[in-house]
Amino acid sequence: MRYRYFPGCTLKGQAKKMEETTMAAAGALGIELQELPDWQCCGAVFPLYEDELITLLSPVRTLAAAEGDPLVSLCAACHHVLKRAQELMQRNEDARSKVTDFLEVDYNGGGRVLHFLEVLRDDLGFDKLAEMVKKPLTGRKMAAYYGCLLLRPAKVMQFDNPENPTIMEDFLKALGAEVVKTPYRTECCGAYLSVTEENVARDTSSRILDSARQVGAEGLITACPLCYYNLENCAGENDGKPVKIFYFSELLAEALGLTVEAGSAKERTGEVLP
Amino acid sequence: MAEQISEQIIKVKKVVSQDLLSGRIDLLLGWEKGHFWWQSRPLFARSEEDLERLVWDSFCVINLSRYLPDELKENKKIGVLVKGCDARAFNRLLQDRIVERERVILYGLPCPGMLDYALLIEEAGAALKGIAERNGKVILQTDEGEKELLRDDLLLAKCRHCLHPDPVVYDQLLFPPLGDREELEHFKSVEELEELPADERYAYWEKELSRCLRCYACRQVCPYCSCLECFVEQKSPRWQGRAYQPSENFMFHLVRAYHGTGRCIDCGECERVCPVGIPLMELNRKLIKDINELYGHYEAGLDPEQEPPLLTYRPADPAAFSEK
Amino acid sequence: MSAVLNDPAVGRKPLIVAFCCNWCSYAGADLAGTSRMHYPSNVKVIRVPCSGRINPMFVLRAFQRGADGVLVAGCHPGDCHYSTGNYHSRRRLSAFKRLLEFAGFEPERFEVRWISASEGDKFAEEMEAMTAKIMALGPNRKMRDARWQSKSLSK
Amino acid sequence: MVSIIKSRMLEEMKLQSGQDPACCYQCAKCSAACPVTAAMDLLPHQVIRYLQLGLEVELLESRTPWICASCFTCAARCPRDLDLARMMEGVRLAILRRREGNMFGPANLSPEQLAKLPQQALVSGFRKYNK
Amino acid sequence: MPRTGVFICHCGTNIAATVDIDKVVEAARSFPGVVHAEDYRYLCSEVGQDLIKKAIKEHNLDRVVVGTCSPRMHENTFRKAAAEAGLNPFLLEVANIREQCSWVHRDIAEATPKAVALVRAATAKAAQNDPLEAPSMEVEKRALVIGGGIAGIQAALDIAEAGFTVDIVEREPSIGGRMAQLEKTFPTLDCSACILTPKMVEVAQHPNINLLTYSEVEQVNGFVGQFDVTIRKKARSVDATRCTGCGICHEKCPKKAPAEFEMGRSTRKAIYVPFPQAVPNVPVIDRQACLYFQKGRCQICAKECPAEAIDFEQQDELLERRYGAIIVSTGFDQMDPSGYGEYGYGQHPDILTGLEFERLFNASGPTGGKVVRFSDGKPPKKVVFIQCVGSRDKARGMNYCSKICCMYTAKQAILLKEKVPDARSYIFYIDVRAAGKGYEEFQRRAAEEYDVAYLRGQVGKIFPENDYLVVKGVDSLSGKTIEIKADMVVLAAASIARADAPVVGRILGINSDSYHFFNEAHPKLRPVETHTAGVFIAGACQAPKDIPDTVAQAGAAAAKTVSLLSKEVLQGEACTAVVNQAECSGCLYCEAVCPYGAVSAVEIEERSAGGTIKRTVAEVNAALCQGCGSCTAICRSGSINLKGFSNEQILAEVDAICLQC
Repeated sequence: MRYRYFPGCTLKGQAKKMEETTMAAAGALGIELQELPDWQCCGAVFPLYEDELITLLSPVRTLAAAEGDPLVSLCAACHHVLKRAQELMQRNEDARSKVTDFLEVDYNGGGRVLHFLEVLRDDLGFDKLAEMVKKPLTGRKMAAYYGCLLLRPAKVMQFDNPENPTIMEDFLKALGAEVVKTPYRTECCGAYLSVTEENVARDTSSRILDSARQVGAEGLITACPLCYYNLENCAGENDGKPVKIFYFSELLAEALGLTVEAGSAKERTGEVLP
Repeated sequence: MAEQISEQIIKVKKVVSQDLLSGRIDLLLGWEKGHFWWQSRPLFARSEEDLERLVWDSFCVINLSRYLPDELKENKKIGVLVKGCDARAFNRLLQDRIVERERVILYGLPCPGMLDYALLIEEAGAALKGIAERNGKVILQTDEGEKELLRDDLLLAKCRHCLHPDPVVYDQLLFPPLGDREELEHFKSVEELEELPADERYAYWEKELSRCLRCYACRQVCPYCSCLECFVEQKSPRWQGRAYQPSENFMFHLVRAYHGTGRCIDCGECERVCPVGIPLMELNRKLIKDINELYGHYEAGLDPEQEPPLLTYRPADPAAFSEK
Repeated sequence: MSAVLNDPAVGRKPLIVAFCCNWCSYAGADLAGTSRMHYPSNVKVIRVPCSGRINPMFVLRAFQRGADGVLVAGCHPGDCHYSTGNYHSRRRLSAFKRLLEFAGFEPERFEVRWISASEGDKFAEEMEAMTAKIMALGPNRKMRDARWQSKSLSK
Repeated sequence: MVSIIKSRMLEEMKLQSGQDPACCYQCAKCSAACPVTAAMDLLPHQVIRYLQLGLEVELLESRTPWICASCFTCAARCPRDLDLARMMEGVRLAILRRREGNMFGPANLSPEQLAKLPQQALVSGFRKYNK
Repeated sequence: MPRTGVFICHCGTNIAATVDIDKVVEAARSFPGVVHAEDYRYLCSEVGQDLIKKAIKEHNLDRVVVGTCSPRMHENTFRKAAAEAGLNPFLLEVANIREQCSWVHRDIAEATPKAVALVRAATAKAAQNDPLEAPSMEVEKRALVIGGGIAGIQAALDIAEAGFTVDIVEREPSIGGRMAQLEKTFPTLDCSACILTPKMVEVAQHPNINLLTYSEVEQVNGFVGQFDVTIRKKARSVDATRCTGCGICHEKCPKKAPAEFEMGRSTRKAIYVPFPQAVPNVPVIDRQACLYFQKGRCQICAKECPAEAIDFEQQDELLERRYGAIIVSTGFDQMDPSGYGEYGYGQHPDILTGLEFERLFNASGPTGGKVVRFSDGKPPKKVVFIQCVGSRDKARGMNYCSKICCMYTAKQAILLKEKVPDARSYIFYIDVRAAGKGYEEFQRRAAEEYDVAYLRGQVGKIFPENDYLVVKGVDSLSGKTIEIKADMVVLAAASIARADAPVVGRILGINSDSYHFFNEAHPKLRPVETHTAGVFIAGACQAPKDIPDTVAQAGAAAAKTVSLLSKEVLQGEACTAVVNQAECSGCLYCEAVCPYGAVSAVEIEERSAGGTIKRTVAEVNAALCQGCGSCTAICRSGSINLKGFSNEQILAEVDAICLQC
């Protein structure tokens, strides 16, 4: 299985861990992730105004660079932006011609845009994954935290049922973990409010952690560096047994019996800030 | 081909004369020579003597099934010699319920295709006295000697386009089948026309149709024109004006073609008999092509049991217009 | 007026003849009226029981007599008052539309639409749209019988 | 003083976000769903109400659009199929496009914060406040 | 040349304001065959009609053209008038110069010539009209009611009382429908069973009513006055003539299955009656559940039955019956709210739908009439009701208002208070819709006397915590977010069309709206008729409805049915197809496309050269033909034509309408 791979800025910085563990796991699973050459930051947010075309340039350039091959990313935000940009390109004739003309690329809105979890579920298959697990996470009480960007808007993301998603739980089950569900698993962590309204982000994040603790989770997995950061931020400070935050890929690598030392992944080839 | 078409006549005569004498049939529809050696016209044989005149050669192009409706009024049981196209025509008439299967004996003649006299004289160059045929070749006998050519190069247009040389229905197949033919570019001329801009296409048809004399020969030979009274002759309502002018010519030819939707057996007779050479089959083939594209492949005349496309529907049918 | 007579095609709005099925589309056209919507006055409706009633010869006749566009409108598939009429007309008129285009008519000249009794707005919009398209094409001379207008008016 | 005026913001919003506040019947599902209402001075459904009434000034002063984290929960639940996240963006842009320069940038953050925060947070954070 | 009279209506200013009437009249005078033309302010008025009648006689007109509103409006009015003046009504044509002219065009300079063209077309068509007679058909004096809920019950009783025979076909083992599931009814709070059960019994005992329970309609042929219906009487596996309804069988039956009547919230036996007051009180064996049918052993019911009524060999029966009219009253379903993830329905036993909650009050319900939680059997102290779950929601549910939820929720809140005095209800609503006699007062009573908290807003999240459910919502009026630790949550799930409504619609040939509710023929003036003559609708199969509306509509449908059945003969469709057999070549394509089987082959004798010959041609059964004309369009030689919309008429219209001036 061969895929074009878009890392995104954060995975070359704070979220190295997610990339390193994913790369190791992908190798073990026979999934080839080919990093796009000279990739650029996806823009981090999808422009919600149809006339905000400048911010579309970079994701569309990325989409075009995949040359119709399936395009995989790990960061929930990157995946969100790419997926929605693609949808806009398919829906909005005018925007497409403007952007593609400007970029002088030829992109018709085609190609699969996937999150790595979707690759595991749809292309590899969780049952297959379960077979390949070497060190099952037996007895580990794990909860999934989806956040917003992977699920919503469901019409576009088509990632899972936005109110009752199962993909991450199924993933955990495949790794042999004991799954517990927190009612806040699909609720926002506060996202970039941590930049300007840190206290708000703290509230939302600690609410999630509390509920995770209530259902007896020892760990929480996420697919988003920003969620990871926000949760991690207040993971310690809550009283009672702290809940540990993982990137889904960390547990994946672990269950596949891989030890990943930091700095193993190749240095970033792209440009981080737009 | 095992036997030359010219040699097959012996067997044909033998078979049909038996049936005629035994009274199995009251009348045999076959061909006899016309005024010229390159013409064959219908033969209505009721006796041994009549059968003397029976021929089966490379000019028996006339579709005999077309004569059945009238003849069946006078005769109880009729025998007909049918080529591929005659047989499909018979199925057409059968489906339109104007012939009864059990009153007709079909003698199937796998057809190598009929020769085009126009091509013969053109190729001959000099005055053409006659022809001979030898394993797939035709020898033109002119007053400047002989000239040998490939038979397939001398076929009528309708025969060059023929997909089913073998009769699809018969009581007795007189010779081994030749097998279906494949024509990759069956709809080529239609597609070329489709490419043109609307106005040019209109101009094309306006020019072609302007020659129409309204002799209705196309209708007379057509196996799908089975109406007792054609719309063009009706007085109430008056569908069709008499005048020879573009508007009325379009009216006639579009409606004639439309009446063949899902019914035209693609025999090409209309085009062959048109005295002014209007490419009528392009209209007919256009409809065949579209029906195939929209509602599934259908060849009229192959299987009388199969429901004609305009008599049925699927709720999920596509349309040639927006259904939003 | 006399100019019109000499060349009926010149100096007038395009004429659109709309055959509407009694149960859905004609009622839809009525609804456009009761809701006081507006559409061009060059649209003239002929009421038929069902789109399945439409004989392509009616359409050809309209073009002969001077129509610049012809519309056949019926109930949405599945809603036919006679249950299957529009399924049949879908096949017939699709084949016929393609034939017309093959004869050299612009696709916009002949249209088929499904318009329900509750879609007064759709009727008005379709009429606006069709008029605009045909305005752009200009008057239809194809198959027009030049004699008709003058003949029938000189009585 | 409520004045139901023809608001330029509203017109621009309808055009650029494809969302028409008039479609909202104020069921407040959005407010019920929103995870950050605690920090808002206007609840999400009130923002739409203000848009319906054309209360531009009040909206431009409201904190709510800046609290909105575009988590799209409101949009996912709206029974009228409206995308409130887009309308919030509309209000923000109405402000940003009226003023000179950016409202918030690296300058507003301490070196520690800059170091600590993930790039994703910085980029998206700045985007929210910049034209 | 015909003698045509043209009459132009001003319709007050409706037409006159945008159409220059005088110009139209003047133009009409120049049309071929027109011998008289005049105009009047309101032609549909008595005076207007008299004016037409008078003119017909004075000018002995043999054709009449009326330029006025849509023919769908007044064609019949004018045709009656013409008939009264001794003219065959079908010699009159209407030109629609209001709906399709004066109302859709602003400019008098545009509307006037168009009106002229429309009148000219109608005149040209009229010239081609022939006098027509509608065929008359016998009426089978027997009605069929499909669905035995309160609508069907009421309709059947009314028809039976009028002296006609009625068959009720009910799919379930008992009649009663949704109303039988209810405890009490708003706004009077009288017990549902107390008012329904007597009617059910009356149905069972009425000499004019035949009850076909556990049966379904499979096929409907024919037409108004003579519907031929095939009914499948499903095998009950119990001989109704022997069964005494003693109940031993289901008492002893060892096999349990989820109870449909309780929405699966409790169980019933494999042999069962759905509820104690069932009519008929004859059990059925659910062959999917029954041990004998599944595993070939058991037969306890048979052993125990004192009346030896158990019949394992019983087969489905197919009944063929003819009816003059049909009433469709197939009712509604409640939407499954599990699509609304934030409410967690289906994931927690104490999150219920309105109907499920209703059953808690019922003595024969899953909790034996105790209002307690499914989770721990404790009575709920705090109950949150959520309105518009799937209603008024075009994104995830139905765009329409389900109409009954506001009221039954108020009712349930009141009932709760009565059963559990220290309980409190919280109702999240968008708008309270209490239009109806005594409704507003009732809803206010809930709020004022029963201490029900009405919260205008919605709920964003429900999740279990400890032994309660956390409900997070908002009150839009105060602008405050609200969190309630509730013991139970009740979702007012949308009322939706029956899942198989489209199938039923197809069988009956009636059409539905986009939600699969059956369509009435006219939203205001023909609310119980359908577009198919002789088929009427009643109750929630047409749209969500409360009981009073349903009963009223059932009565109306019954009245329509009775008036139809009391006719000896019906006037059929006058505009039917007719074959010119001399021209017909007998290909019978017309037969293939006829939706009503009205065309058939017939052999005729014909003189030809050699004496007479036999020929097969098409023939139309005018009683079956509904006049769609599909046959005429497939006929190449135009040998089959449609009266009233003949080839001649339509071509004349086309010719005339195309004239530019």
